[in-house]
Amino acid sequence: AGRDAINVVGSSTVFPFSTVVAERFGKSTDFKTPKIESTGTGGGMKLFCAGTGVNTPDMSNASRRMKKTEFEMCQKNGVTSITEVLVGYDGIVISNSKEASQMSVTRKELYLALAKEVPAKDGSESLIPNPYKTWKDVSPALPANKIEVLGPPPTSGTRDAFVELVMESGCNSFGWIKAMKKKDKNKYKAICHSVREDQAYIETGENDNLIVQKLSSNPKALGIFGFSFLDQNSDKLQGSKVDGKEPTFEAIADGSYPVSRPLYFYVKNAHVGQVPGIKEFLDEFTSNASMGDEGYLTDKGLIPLNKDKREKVRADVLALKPLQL
Amino acid sequence: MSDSTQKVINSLKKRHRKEKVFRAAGATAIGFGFLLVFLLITDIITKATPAFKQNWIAIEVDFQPDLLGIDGLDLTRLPKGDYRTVLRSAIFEMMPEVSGRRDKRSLFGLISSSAEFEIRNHLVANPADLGKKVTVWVKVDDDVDSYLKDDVVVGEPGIRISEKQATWIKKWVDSELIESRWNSEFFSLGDSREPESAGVKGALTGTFYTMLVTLVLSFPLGVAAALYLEEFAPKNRWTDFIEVNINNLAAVPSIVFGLLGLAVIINIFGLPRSTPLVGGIVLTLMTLPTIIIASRASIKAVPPSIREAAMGLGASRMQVAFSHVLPLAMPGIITGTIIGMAQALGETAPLLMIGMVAFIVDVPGGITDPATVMPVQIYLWADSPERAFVAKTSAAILVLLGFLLIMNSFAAFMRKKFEKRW
Amino acid sequence: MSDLSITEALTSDDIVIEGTVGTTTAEDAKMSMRNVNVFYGDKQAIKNVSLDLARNQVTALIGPSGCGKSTFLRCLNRMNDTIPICRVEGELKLEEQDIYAKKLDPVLLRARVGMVFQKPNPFPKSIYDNVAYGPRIHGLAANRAELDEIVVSSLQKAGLFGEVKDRLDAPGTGLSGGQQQRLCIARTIAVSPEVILMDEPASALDPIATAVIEELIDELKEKYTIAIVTHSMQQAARVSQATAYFHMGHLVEMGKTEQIFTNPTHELTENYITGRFG
Amino acid sequence: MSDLSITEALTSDDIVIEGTVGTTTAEDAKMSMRNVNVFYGDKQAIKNVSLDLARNQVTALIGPSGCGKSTFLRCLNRMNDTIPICRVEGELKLEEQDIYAKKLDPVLLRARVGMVFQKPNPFPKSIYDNVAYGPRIHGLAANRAELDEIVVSSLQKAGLFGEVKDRLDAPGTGLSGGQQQRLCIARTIAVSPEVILMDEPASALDPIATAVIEELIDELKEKYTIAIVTHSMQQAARVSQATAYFHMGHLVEMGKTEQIFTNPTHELTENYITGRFG
Amino acid sequence: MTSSTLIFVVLFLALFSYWYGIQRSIKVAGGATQVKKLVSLPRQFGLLTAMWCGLPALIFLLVWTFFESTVIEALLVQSLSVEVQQLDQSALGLYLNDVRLLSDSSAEVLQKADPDKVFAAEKLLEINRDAAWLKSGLVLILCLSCVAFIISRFAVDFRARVYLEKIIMRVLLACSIIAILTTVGIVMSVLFESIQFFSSVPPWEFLFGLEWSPQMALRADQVGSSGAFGAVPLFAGTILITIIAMCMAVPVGLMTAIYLSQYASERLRSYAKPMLEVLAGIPTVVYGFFAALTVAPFIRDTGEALGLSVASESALAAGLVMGVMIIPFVSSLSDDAINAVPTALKEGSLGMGATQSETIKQVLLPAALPGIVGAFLLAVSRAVGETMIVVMAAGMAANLTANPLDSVTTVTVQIVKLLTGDQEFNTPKTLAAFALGLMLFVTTLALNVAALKVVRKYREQYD
Ligand SMILES: Nc1ncnc2c1ncn2[C@@H]1O[C@H](COP(=O)(O)OP(=O)(O)OP(=O)(O)O)[C@@H](O)[C@H]1O
Ligand SMILES: Nc1ncnc2c1ncn2[C@@H]1O[C@H](COP(=O)(O)OP(=O)(O)OP(=O)(O)O)[C@@H](O)[C@H]1O
Ligand SMILES: [Mg+2]
Ligand SMILES: [Mg+2]
Ligand SMILES: O=P([O-])([O-])[O-]
Repeated sequence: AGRDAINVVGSSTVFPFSTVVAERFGKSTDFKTPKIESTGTGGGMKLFCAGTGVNTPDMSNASRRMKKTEFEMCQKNGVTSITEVLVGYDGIVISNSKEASQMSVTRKELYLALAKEVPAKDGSESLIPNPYKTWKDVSPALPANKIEVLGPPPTSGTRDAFVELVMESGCNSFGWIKAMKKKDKNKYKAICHSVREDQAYIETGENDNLIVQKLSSNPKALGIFGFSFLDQNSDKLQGSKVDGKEPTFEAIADGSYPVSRPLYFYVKNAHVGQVPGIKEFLDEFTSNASMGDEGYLTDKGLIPLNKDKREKVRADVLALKPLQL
Repeated sequence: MSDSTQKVINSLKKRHRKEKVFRAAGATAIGFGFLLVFLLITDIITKATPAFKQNWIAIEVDFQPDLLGIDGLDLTRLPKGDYRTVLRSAIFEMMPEVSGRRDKRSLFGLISSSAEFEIRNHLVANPADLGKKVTVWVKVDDDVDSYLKDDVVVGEPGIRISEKQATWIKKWVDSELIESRWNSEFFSLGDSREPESAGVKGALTGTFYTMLVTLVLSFPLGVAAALYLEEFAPKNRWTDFIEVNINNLAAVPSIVFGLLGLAVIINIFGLPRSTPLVGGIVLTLMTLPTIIIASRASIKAVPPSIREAAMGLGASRMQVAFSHVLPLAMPGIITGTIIGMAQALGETAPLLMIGMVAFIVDVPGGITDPATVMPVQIYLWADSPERAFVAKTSAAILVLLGFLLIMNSFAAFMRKKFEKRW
Repeated sequence: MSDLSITEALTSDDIVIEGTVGTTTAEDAKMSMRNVNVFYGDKQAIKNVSLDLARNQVTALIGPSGCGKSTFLRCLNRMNDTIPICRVEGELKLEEQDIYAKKLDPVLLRARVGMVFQKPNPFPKSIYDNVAYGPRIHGLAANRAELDEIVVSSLQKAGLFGEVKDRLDAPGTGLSGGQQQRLCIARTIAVSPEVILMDEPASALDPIATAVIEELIDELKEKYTIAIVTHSMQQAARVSQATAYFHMGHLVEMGKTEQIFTNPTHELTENYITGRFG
Repeated sequence: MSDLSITEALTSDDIVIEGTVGTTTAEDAKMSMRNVNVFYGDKQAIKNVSLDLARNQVTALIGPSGCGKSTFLRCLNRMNDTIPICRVEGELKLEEQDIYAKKLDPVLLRARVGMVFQKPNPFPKSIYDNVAYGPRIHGLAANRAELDEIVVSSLQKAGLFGEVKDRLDAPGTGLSGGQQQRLCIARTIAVSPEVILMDEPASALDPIATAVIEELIDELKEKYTIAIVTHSMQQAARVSQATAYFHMGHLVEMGKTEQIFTNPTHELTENYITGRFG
Repeated sequence: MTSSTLIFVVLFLALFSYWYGIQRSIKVAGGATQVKKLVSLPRQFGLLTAMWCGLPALIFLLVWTFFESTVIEALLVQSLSVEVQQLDQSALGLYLNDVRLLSDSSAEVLQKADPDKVFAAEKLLEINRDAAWLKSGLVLILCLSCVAFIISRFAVDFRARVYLEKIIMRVLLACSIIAILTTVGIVMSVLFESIQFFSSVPPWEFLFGLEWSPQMALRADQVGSSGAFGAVPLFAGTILITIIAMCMAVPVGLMTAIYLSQYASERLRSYAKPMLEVLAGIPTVVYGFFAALTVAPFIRDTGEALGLSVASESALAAGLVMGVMIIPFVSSLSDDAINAVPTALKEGSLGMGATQSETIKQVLLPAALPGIVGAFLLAVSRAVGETMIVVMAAGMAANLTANPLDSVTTVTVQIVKLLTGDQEFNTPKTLAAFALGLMLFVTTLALNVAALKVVRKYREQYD
């Protein structure tokens, strides 16, 4: 028999949301419940862009926008028409155990604490290997704890978002580096996006729950992960203030908390109408009941789009408007 | 007393001390092993117990055709009704004092999101209830469930039940609308994103099929290969080389087998991704060395005199191998199989590569249906944000261990049968 | 310690043994061996031995411990194949058939040339199954009743039946030493091979059991050809028609049993025979 | 088949054996056993046997195969402990010491009461290590030279040294049957036990080697107490001072060897002795 | 008939042929009383017939199943419109998938569907039906003709056993070849990718470099790390963790085996062994959590209480937990090996007045050496190749240290890290995973060769 269920691959961050939709979709329609694999955003994109056909996935979840390179790879492999679905937002939180005191950091401090190379302390326009051992070294206001941050590896979309939103903006607080962006983009990126490789930043696989649990057993460490994990574990963990803002549902939704990123998924238009149920699945996903302000996805920690945006997304998606990058 | 007896006596004290120490070391080792098993299992059991109970709530549902959007005649439309609205109105009717959008929303949040499907199933099963008002039991939300299970103080940070919700729940409990039941659905449902509706049936079935494929492939293959290499193959550099290589295979990180599975079994042979068939084949590759190594060792241990005796009677090498060597080597072969299968049963890494780390709700019906297996299910649940999955994870581990125990005790029974000392 | 020096004299290297005294050929040879050399690794255990086993006759192989009797016997049904370091050279024939020929099936050979080993090696199976094993694989019994009959009669012939008749399904490894030895004899005769090689079949047996076995051998030789290794001169004298005396891998003397025992030609044989104690 | 019926008569159940003829006690008993019963599961292998082993004397245990000689012998140094289904009852003493007493140390017992098993069981080690094993574990040699000496002299006494002197580090399992048997004897005497139990020590030996062993036994009895199981009446007559005749688990008759062989009292003993062949 | 029913039919036929072969052979012999005339046993005739009946048919089925879908697809496409034929590969695949789904669906759905596709679906059903008939027919004919052929050769002196054994031998050989091919396959694939890797990273840098930082950019617009591929720290880490694991597993496992096989009562043994084997089957994810969340913090806190500086992801924690997992590998396999040593040897030693432990140490263990070394190797291999535990509990950063309290990373962790999220083998980053795999392979190869030598040298062949 042929393939009768939708196949989805991609981000582990979007996985919890897309599975909820899939489950309801399976229960409330005659279609089979879609099969959703958690491969990480990058891995998902590779599978997704490998071509069209029954053996390739129909959709790919992503915790960041599709990159131009990926888009080109898709085009090259015959995945020419892609629909992009913006699902909502996810806050990235920096949190620690409740046993420790709540941290309040700025993005600049985070950059200084985690970058591989940082501007020299004397203020000259040169870079030195990151000398900071404790938070106090970074800023006297911070505690004298060893810098120990558990975070995602480069394969993860969370890492990409963190690097762009936190590190880069922290980087930009140094004028001379910011100025470099125009002159030598690659060098700029190398400075701002490189995370230190000594013990201070500990890559902890793609397993956010493990980070959560490691944090509760190690009060001195900080962890980087999606808001929903903090939401579910608020008895054990607390989010650090970033630039003075607490990571709350509201703060992320209204954009005042600075570190949040959009979540997407991508659909292969060539499969619509061939693999049964794709249209209906899109309909369900973008419906008010799921993505809306009070939709069931918000129960799972998704920060919803505002109404106008949502309606526009829904209209575009149902029309299968091809993505242009 | 002779001279040497005296010497023996002189040496005895020390030797007996050594003997005692040695024996005690053995007892300690085994005690330590037991302790570990005991600790691990009690830890898992304590964590798992909440998962075996589930709170249900009785709701008076009014199946009005117009609310459902069904006209009473076409029963085939029953499953398509708007049960969410019906459910909402039933709950709000139950708690007339709740008003305001926010409060209503948080009230509705106390019921499992699977409830609307439960009442739908009820109506589909009892079409006669259309238009009537009946009591239907539905599950409460996982947050409520954990709130009811752990006695915690509302208002404490992290308790995901607000004080208002707590008073509503208290009202339900007081009026005995809530009932804690044995969570049989844990064994009869597939995966779900709602902890209260998540079950292990899908993963367990997947594990069963995967293990079946693994056993059916790896046991005969492994034993046959071991038998051939040990009893029939000429003993030369080549066989040495092969032996060393097979031994070596045991050290290949399991994820590499996953890669091979991906590259060869899925990409070249085109077998379907995420299926027990592919999973079983990949795990076979992983188990095979274990079985071969153990089998070869125990075939080697069969004393040559037994072989000679049989050969002297005119038994062919094949007959010697099958009627003497194999039965005598069987305990060791079974041990290898037990260990190899146990390892396969608990393995996750190679399955990551072949798409078995997936959200699959439907219970697989065969070896070519998409499926996950228990360790993957455990892995996925362990990585879910919902707190209630912690208990589910442990419960799933327990189920897996149960599966393992059943599998092992059968094998251990077989091993016992073959065991002989001579 | 006079006898110690005898042994040492017998085993020391400076005795040169050349050729064989007496006749090694038989008129009606069932098996005939020519220039057999056997090596365990570098060590040569059989040195250029030639002898015939005459049809329907019992040939006794005698000689001091370690002289190569077992080794020679094991060549005759290619049991030495199982010892990796063992190498056999020479011409060995069973009724004109080269038994070391490539195309020869050792399985068939062993079914025709049965063997009772020096150390009793019962299978870790029941007594019944031990004896029934051969007949089963060779299909000697058409049905269970026939098989039962073979088992019972073999056990009876080996003089074991009386002792084990009520525990035929007890393990063969739980028998006494002598019982195990008789079990192995029963097991071998159950397949009625054409040639029977017996390596000290009565070493663990009491006189009465020995008598039973000797009588069995006597009876068997009517139909079969038999080679027997024994340390008992009396036994050799009683059961065999021809005797071969081995010494340090050499076949020193061979001839009619009477002649060997009454009138040995070679000095070594005479020393061995007359120094008799058994 | 007249002899077959003899065996069957001997093993059939309707012969009733009551008590023991002759004396089972010795004036100067090194070991004394009273009312010993041994069971393998339900099967009784030794029935109410009482006998003494006199100091510095060789006691021969004779009797038909399967009558319980090995079983009885194995009781004397508690080797039967290793057989799970085996149960020993009765009073067994080594110099007034109950050898089945809880507090008795079987290790010391076995060092004092050594054993040569019926089936040669060399360790899969070198010949040297086989013999050195006992002295090593018991710490009998102070240094390597002493150990070498023990090994060489034990091998010499067992009449094996000449044959193996140039391959002391070859594996003991690669020896011929008779060589293995002598190796096991050498291994046992290397620890100089006070009592030596020998279960058919010469069954696989040629007359000359047998003579060496018998001479050894004769020599050993000067210092040690010896029990020997044998199937050869001649051997029993030659080496032993006392003889015990076992039959189907019963001790039928015991007495001075001369008396037993010349003038047995019990009919069964007489049947056995006179039906002699060995 | 579907393939699975067909398999059952073939198996049933084989069973029947077994019986039939026996009957025929008896007949050939001239009746039940004459069977002794046969050179081989009736049972062997039966088995031979069954093999001839079953094996070719099953092989045929396997081949058929392998090619079926491709052939059917080709046939189907031929009968469809030109437009469809001209679709490209993947579009055609999707089109056919839909057709396939249609062919399974109800009339109601068909009514609404595209008539071209409905036509195709009907065509497909037809082809499928024909194929099923053809397949069943061919299989049955194959069974029958093979049986007929082999039966026709039956004679009194037909050496059924020899033929049977030849077939079994081939089957055994085939099985070993599969096992060997897997090995070769894995070695080859690892080797090829490694060669590719070494063409961009010099081997000496990989082998002797002290810095490991392979997370190069995944895409052109990403910034990764420097791309240093010095694998020494990884091997040091792997060795450290393996040693810790073995320090845990070998004493406990071996002593357990000894206790179970020599001291424990039969009853204890029959319970304890399967009980401990549970340890091998606990999902490694669970061990991973246990190591990361229970053992590691415990070690860190204890260490800190003692004034030691302990990393949160200490090698000790991962190693110990891994050791627990492999205990049964050592204990169960060694137990079997010790148990296989004949009692006569044990008696020989005890009879000399050796204590139980002396007997064990000096007689039983050396005699059981090959089995024990095998168990030991398997355990090491498992420790070296284990992934999940170290991914969760060991560090990710490549430290070069011998301090078990420090954090180290292992080869497997890095392999996982290199491969997740990116499975295209074209960058040094992903290829490095294979080079690591190869190195792992070479190291354990050396270990195995050494072990083989040791066993050869010290092996004590008992009898
Ligand atoms: N391990 C055992 N399990 C069960 N029965 C046994 C076992 N060992 C011996 N027997 C039985 O006990 C009886 C006495 O055996 P034992 O070995 O003592 O005889 P034996 O006098 O030494 O005979 P032989 O001269 O043949 O060695 C025999 O019937 C034998 O079958
Ligand atoms: N497997 C073996 N490996 C090496 N040497 C061996 C092996 N088997 C026997 N030998 C040696 O070969 C020689 C002849 O041994 P064989 O067993 O034929 O002697 P035998 O005449 O049967 O002696 P016995 O009467 O003691 O049984 C002996 O020196 C023996 O040590
Ligand atoms: Mg011999
Ligand atoms: Mg005995
Ligand atoms: O799985 P990710 O969302 O982190 O790519």
